Amino acid sequence: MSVHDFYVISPYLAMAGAAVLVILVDLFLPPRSKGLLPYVAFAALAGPFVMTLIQSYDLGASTSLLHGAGAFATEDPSILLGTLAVDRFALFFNFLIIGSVALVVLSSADYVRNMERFQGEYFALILFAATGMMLLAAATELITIYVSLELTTLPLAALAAFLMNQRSSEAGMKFLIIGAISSALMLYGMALLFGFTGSTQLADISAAIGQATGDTPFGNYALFVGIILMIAGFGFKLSAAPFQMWVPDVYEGGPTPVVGFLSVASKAAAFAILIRVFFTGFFDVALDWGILIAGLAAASMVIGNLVAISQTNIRRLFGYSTISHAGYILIGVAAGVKSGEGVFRVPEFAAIGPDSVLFYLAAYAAANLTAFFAITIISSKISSDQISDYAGLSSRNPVLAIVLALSLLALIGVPPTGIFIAKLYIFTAAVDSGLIWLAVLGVINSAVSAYYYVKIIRVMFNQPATSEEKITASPAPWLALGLAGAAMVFMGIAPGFVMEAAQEAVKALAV
Amino acid sequence: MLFQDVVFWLLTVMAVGGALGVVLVPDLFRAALLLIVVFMAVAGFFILLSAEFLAVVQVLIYVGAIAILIIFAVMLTRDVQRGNLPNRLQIPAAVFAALLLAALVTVAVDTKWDFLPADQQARAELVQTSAVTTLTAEELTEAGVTSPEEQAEVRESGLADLLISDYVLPFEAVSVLLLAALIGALVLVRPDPGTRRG
Amino acid sequence: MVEGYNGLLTATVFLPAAGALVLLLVVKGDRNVRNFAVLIAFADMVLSLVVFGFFDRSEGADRFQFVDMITWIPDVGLNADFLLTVDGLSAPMVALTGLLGMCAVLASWRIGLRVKEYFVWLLVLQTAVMGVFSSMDLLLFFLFWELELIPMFMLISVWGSGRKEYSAMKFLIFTILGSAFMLVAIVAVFLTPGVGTFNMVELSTQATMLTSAGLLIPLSGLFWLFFAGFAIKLPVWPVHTWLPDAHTDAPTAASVMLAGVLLKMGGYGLLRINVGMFPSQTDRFAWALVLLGVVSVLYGAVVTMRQTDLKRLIAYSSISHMGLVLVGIGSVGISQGTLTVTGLNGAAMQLFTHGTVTGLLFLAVGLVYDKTHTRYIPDLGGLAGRMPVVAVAMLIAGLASLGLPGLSGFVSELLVFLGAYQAYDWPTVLAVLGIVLAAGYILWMMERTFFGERRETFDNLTDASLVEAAPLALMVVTIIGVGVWPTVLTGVFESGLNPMVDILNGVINP
Amino acid sequence: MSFEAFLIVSAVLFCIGLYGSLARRNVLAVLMSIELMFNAVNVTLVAMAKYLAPAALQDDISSVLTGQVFAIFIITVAAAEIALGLGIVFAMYRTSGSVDLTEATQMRH
Amino acid sequence: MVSEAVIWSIFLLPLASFAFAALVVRPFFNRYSLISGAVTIAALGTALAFSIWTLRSVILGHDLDFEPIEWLVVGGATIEMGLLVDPLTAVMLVVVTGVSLLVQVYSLGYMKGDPSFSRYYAYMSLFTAAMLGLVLASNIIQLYVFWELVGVSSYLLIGFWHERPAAAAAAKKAFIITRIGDVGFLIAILYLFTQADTFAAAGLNAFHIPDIWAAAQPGFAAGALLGGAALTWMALGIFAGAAGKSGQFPLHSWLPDAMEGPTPVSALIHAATMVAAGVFLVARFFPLFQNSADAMTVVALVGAFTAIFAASMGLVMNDIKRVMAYSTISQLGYMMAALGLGLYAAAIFHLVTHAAFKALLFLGAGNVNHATGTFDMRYMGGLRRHMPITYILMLVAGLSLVGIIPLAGFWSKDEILLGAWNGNGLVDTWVSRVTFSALIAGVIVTAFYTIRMIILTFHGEFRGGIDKELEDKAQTAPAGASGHGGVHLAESPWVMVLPMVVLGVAAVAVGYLANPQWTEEIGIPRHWITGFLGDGLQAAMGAVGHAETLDFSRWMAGISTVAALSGIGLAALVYLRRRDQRADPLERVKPVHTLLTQKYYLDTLYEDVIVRKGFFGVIAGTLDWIDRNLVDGIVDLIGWFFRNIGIAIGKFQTGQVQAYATGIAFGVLAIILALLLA
Repeated sequence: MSVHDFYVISPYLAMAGAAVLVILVDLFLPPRSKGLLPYVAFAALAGPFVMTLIQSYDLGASTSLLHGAGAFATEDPSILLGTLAVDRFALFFNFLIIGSVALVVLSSADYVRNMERFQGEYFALILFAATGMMLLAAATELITIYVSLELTTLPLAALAAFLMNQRSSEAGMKFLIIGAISSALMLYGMALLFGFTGSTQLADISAAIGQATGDTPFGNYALFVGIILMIAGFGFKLSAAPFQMWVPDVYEGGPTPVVGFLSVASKAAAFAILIRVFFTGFFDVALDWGILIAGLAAASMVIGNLVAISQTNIRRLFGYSTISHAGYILIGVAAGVKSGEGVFRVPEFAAIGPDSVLFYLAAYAAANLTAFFAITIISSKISSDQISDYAGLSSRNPVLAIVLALSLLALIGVPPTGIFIAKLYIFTAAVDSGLIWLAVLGVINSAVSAYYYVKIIRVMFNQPATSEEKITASPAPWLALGLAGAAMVFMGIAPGFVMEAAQEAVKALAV
Repeated sequence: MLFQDVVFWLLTVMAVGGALGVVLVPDLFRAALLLIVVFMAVAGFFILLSAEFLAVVQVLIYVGAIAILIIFAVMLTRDVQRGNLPNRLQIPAAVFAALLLAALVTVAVDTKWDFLPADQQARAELVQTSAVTTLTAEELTEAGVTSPEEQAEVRESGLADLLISDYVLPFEAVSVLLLAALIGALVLVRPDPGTRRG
Repeated sequence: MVEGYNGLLTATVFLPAAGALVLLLVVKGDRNVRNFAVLIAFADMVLSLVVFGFFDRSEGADRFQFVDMITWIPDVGLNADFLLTVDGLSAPMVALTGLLGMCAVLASWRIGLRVKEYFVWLLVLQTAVMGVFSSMDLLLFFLFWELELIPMFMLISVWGSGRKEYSAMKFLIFTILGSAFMLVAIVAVFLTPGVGTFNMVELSTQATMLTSAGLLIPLSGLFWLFFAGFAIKLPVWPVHTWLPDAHTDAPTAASVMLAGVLLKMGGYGLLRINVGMFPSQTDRFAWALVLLGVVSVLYGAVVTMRQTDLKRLIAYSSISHMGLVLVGIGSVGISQGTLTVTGLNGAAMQLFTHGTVTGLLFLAVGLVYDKTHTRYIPDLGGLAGRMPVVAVAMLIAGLASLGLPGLSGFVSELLVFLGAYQAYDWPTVLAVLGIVLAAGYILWMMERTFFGERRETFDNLTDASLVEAAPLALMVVTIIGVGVWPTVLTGVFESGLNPMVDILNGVINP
Repeated sequence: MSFEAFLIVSAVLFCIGLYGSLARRNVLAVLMSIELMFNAVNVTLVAMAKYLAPAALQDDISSVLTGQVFAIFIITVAAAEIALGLGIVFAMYRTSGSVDLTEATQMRH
Repeated sequence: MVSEAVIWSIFLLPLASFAFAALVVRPFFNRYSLISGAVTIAALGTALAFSIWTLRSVILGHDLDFEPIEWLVVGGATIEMGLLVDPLTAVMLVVVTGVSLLVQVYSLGYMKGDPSFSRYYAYMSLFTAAMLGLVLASNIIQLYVFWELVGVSSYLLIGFWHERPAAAAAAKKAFIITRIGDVGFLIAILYLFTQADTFAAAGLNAFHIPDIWAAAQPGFAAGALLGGAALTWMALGIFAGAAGKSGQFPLHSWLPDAMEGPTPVSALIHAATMVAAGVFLVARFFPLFQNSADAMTVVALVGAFTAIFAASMGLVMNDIKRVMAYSTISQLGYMMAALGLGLYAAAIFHLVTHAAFKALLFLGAGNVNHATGTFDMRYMGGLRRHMPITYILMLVAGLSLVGIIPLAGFWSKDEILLGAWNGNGLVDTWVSRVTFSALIAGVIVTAFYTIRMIILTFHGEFRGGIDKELEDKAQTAPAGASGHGGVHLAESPWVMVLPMVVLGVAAVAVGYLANPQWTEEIGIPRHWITGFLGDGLQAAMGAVGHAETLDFSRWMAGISTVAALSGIGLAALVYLRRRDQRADPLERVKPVHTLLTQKYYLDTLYEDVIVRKGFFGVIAGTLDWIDRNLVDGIVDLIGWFFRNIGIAIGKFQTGQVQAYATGIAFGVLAIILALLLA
């Protein structure tokens, strides 16, 4: 590996290094000052962040930092070629993931205080998972994809089971087993793909798929089954129907900040790899999987929203809500494919689809994290997740109540919040690609979703408080809450910045 | 080729039989032992497929580590007497598995695979039985690898080289993964029940 | 075509929101909160009246005035502007919002529960409505449109009465569903080849931008999608059922705003978007609008007859009166001859007058409820002797709503009928029957509530205090003023509607 | 002993593993079944490496090893997975006193 | 030559006094409420003077058309407010202001001490102002505006004692029923606007009344813009409005109930303002009617039928004011019939005379009530000894109503009968024949109920008044009685008597404006008023020269006199010689009597059957049910449906992890299958 290669993977190394660092610090910190750990972790994130910043600066006009053979006569080609792409797409997600990790770490400050031991491990695991997610967003080779996928799944499973109580370990177990089974399916799919195309690199794969011309869907049985099995694997991470059933349980059982992290960062990474693989790898058969994705989107929205209506546990409710949001985002993915004119109906790439997906992910991250941070603060005080116990929150801590209400409204898609623009953007994309039925279904679903989100607001503001005890928190969670909320509103009022970033990122896919 | 065929079928019987045993026998302990049989069979397959190195790894890691771990776990959780009972999902599980099998077999049979050209067989053989570095030029020439640069290429290529060259990134990633998994497991088997909050 | 930054509208729209923020963070103590809210509302009323008063209604003046324009979302696939401006159609609406906002705040004097929060929501609501009436960018328009939901939801579900939560949720779901359809339409309009803008000024001044070539959704589809959103708000039979519940269970001020301005958003949208941007479709489907309008008029009026709850009665009467708006818009379906602005102007006038009239009705009813603690008509009676001021206000409002000349209601109804009769004579005749029914239920209500023998329990009721009488007076003056000198409004409306009518005439007889 | 034969055998193994992971109560049995599935995938990969022509055959002979590399990674990850899995099983056993999946249904609907 | 400002002020003065009374006196100086009375009377006095001035300058033939003011210009609609001063207007002005003034003076005494004295005068001024505006209007919409204002002020006045349920109900009834008629009027206006373009093409304004006249004339330069069926329907629409206000047959039932208002109000309504408005409206648009024989026929027949029909009900009423009310309806029937037969001038003339004696009658009734505290004639009797002046005045008025030569009523009614007999080719002869016979019959009935009323009230001996009535029907509140409870048999104070005297003079003298043979001595030409009005009509129709007037026919005079006398004789026979003072001899003819007392069961039909049961019960009930259960129910159902779908899906979430895995496997297979089949 040349120095250049180390520079290329430096954000990921830095992230992993941060994890190790936290553990080491944890070893030497005296028990009473364990409270510093979240701040250490937060500080350690400076490493990956700075490296990503530098890279995005260096990237300049070129599409990827990796030098192909003969890129520069002077340097020998990078040995990372084929396994990794350091382009705007990857960097967009690096920023997104690092940002959410930072907030999650901050928000956990109070939360971990109630654990006697292993606070260091808690943060380390989060950072490891983040490493996996960043890699996932950048990976361009099946083995790398698989490994980084597992690198995100396993630490999260450990974190889900972290609380060592019945629900938590049950959640971890469910996450692990479903993860294992779906990754086994995905592996078989990858194997078939590899067998047919003779390579594990997306570039070669897409080249090989170009030749596949049969009358079966995707032109070939191996591709057909292989791609669908891979969708199953990704679908687990996307929490899209019909691979979504684990979601509510894990959300209900796992530690709240972890669940927030899971619902935002891991979903983002999953969408990153989905877009990367399907748009750069499988684009020649896009017309076949496009409609399939559309179907998944519809199913996810409907199931998520309808079941959420009758939920009484707020985290479980968010589990279903995240399913429905996966549905909305999938609309954008499906909208990335336009069926071109002509006899052969070759697919056309509609950049607005992925654009909207990336913007939505950012907006969703902000809104959902805000909600989860608020829930974290609340649940660590009232130690309950029953919506009915949120009664009278507006009197117990008005600001908190208002922020939570805002984030709920944001999740409905009420202006002026990021998701309003994002939804508009995604439905625009859908209509643009002729998926009007999907857009209509989407808007109707968001109308329905208003019902259960507003139900929570109603409980918080209308019903009398059960206890007068004020709800308080230390600065760190407040900071996290404030930052996330600010981002949420900012993207609604001035979405231009993030939108442009997203568009730049999607340009890098260069389909 | 007769001998190999016989071995193949033998292994097949071992593998499938063992696998069925794993998922069917009521006694969890026996199931675990049968699992080892399957692992061995798979190792046998690897040898048949001229992947001796993998076979070794298989035996070491799976039989030596994983299976033993599982057996310990079986002991520790003391659930042996409860055994390995089926749940209510048998029928759907069987149906779905059967359907998937049908699909996969169709794939295996109906796909037009792009086979390795005959003239390359020998070289591939050499490279895969990753003992290439020790071979002499004569042996290589016998195997049809005549030109020196070809010989050099074949000599250099080996699993280990790949792992630190083309696949260095997943290699590093997997090391991180192992570390993470280690830490996770460590945390989870910790003695104190920790906090009860959810 | 429209640019510059005047700033007046920005102030008018965002003053209440800013006030709400200050209220939330700074002001302490219920008394101060009230006074501050009144101050803000008054200032905003003045601003809105300035907008209306200084609107240049002379010949050849710009159609759109007081432009506040800056780029909001830069040109990245979804370019939108922050564009506030008023034309003849929206200026009176802004004024109306200012007036009713003031009344609503004054009418909330007796609120004792969570005062600060209450006024915050009320002021935010006013910003939202102001924004709807003065934003000329579809995206911004939609933004304000949605923004109005939550304050109203909270007002109903916290400070309401009866099945308040059910009603609030019903209101919310209905409106969101409607705006969902609208959103799709907006997107489709934006994506139409050759459009690529949310700018309503361009869209409505060059309505030919939307020709059926290369549309993602056929024009008729767009028309009906928009219509769905506005019809629910207006509301039109049969999607009216949220309205009686919401009006009945809302607190007085909320009812005033709801009936006074929120319903108007629907009519305004119909005029601004359906008529303004889809002239051909409006012409094509005018008959359907008239049909729905007539049904709403008669159905609403007849059902009103059966109501025994004062607020519910007024609510149903609103359905009937909003039906007239549709009938007025339907006057564009004129088959021969050239369309005149009469009917549309009537519709616009009806929006304004109904706003004031119903506002006044709800104010009066609110007072009755405050004093007697009942809205059940059979329990009331003979109040006129004890509370003459309220009675007079109620009577004037009632007479106005049954279209008595000299009061604002007459002008709008007359114009609607004049315009609509040319296009659809028999339906219009049916609609005219609606005013007889109106006389029926209004007078019946007056008789049972204020006349006849008085129960002993009401013998020591007190009449409206000064604070309570102030909004009544404000509304009464408006009603009589508009009724006696309607040109003050019609002139302005005409300046906004004439361009639309010109385009329409181009469509009707090419 | 053709390529398809290997593929079919591995498919059979895979599906048996799937069945087991769906139909067994004991979480350890499920883990074992999952291992079966991974092994099946490995067999497939290695068979492909042996019989099928890699895309980059001409310019890089070592690409015939890709399948084996893949298999190695799978084996390693599987090891990590099982380790963590057992950890979770212990946690679960400690908190609920059972490794029966049909009893681990605290959270539902 | 009278100036525009003066004419405007005829209308504006009462309006101002209304504003003053309502906005200044009532809220702030209610203690000195007498001010408002004074102000009103002053205003009306001035208005009367101005009206007479106007009349004079009309007679002198000054050119009195003024530029109208633009009130509202929207698109094609140009709505103006202007003055239309022709003989009809002039005459009406005098009548309205005159009668109103006298009534106001009378009210000073009658309403003395009423707590809402100034409110009363405010309403009265508004009422008069509205009527004057109506008379002066030169634009049909302007006319409609004041038309409605008349309606609403009558609503206010009828319901003046609003704490009385009966009063409130009557007010509501009056307003709604007249409103029903107004729909016709409004539709006529709407139709006019559809013709706006053609009007404009001919240089006319579709709302300007003279333009409408012109447009309806066959001889019009641009050809008749209005004609044929359209014209007929328009005329009928206008007539519907008129029928509502003037209580013509199907829409008459509100008028008797309107007695719930204070008596002077009734006097004003019945004599000069409200009900006169209907006749005035038809007269105003007479040029239209004249060009549609069908419309004329309808008007004539409705009028004739109403005349006899209402009179018949007048026979049996016990409430003195109700008797007068029905007599009003029937007299209005005479006028309508006259108009229908084309006897424009005669109709107006009768309107004038009727205004005089009917006002007088009502004021007399007011006096009687003042004395006895009741309106029920069964508790009166023998009052002529106690209140002779009232007796005489009422006798004069009554005979004038009956049409006894030489009183005013005779001359006007005679004109009508004569015209009806002759007919004038505007309608088929059978129509005029039918009408004539109805009217003659009407004369007899009129004579009968008038004399019955006089006798029951003033002859025989006193039957106890309100006190007796109360103990008879032992109820707490005096139903239908004014606030003047208690019996004190005496003549009313001079404020009340004086106006009556004036009216009495009028009731005798007004007739001499018309066609008695021996009037040269007085210096008034024969047929002066009819000629005057007729010329006005001629001018309106764009024709020149004088309208020919009917010659006085002794035969006709004789016939009508005979009819009247026979009625009188019959009544005297029956009522002077009855044994039981209490019983009404007519009750012997039981079925007829009940039918009449039940008003032919029309009120029952309207209120109970049609409105309550039919409309409110069935139609409104059904719709309301639909709204509650269907429209609303569906909405709730949808919500319920989705919630349960969600719960159903949730049931799959058994919590067992392998179920989820199965879900995944199922998903994969389902997708494969779907794509294979697709």
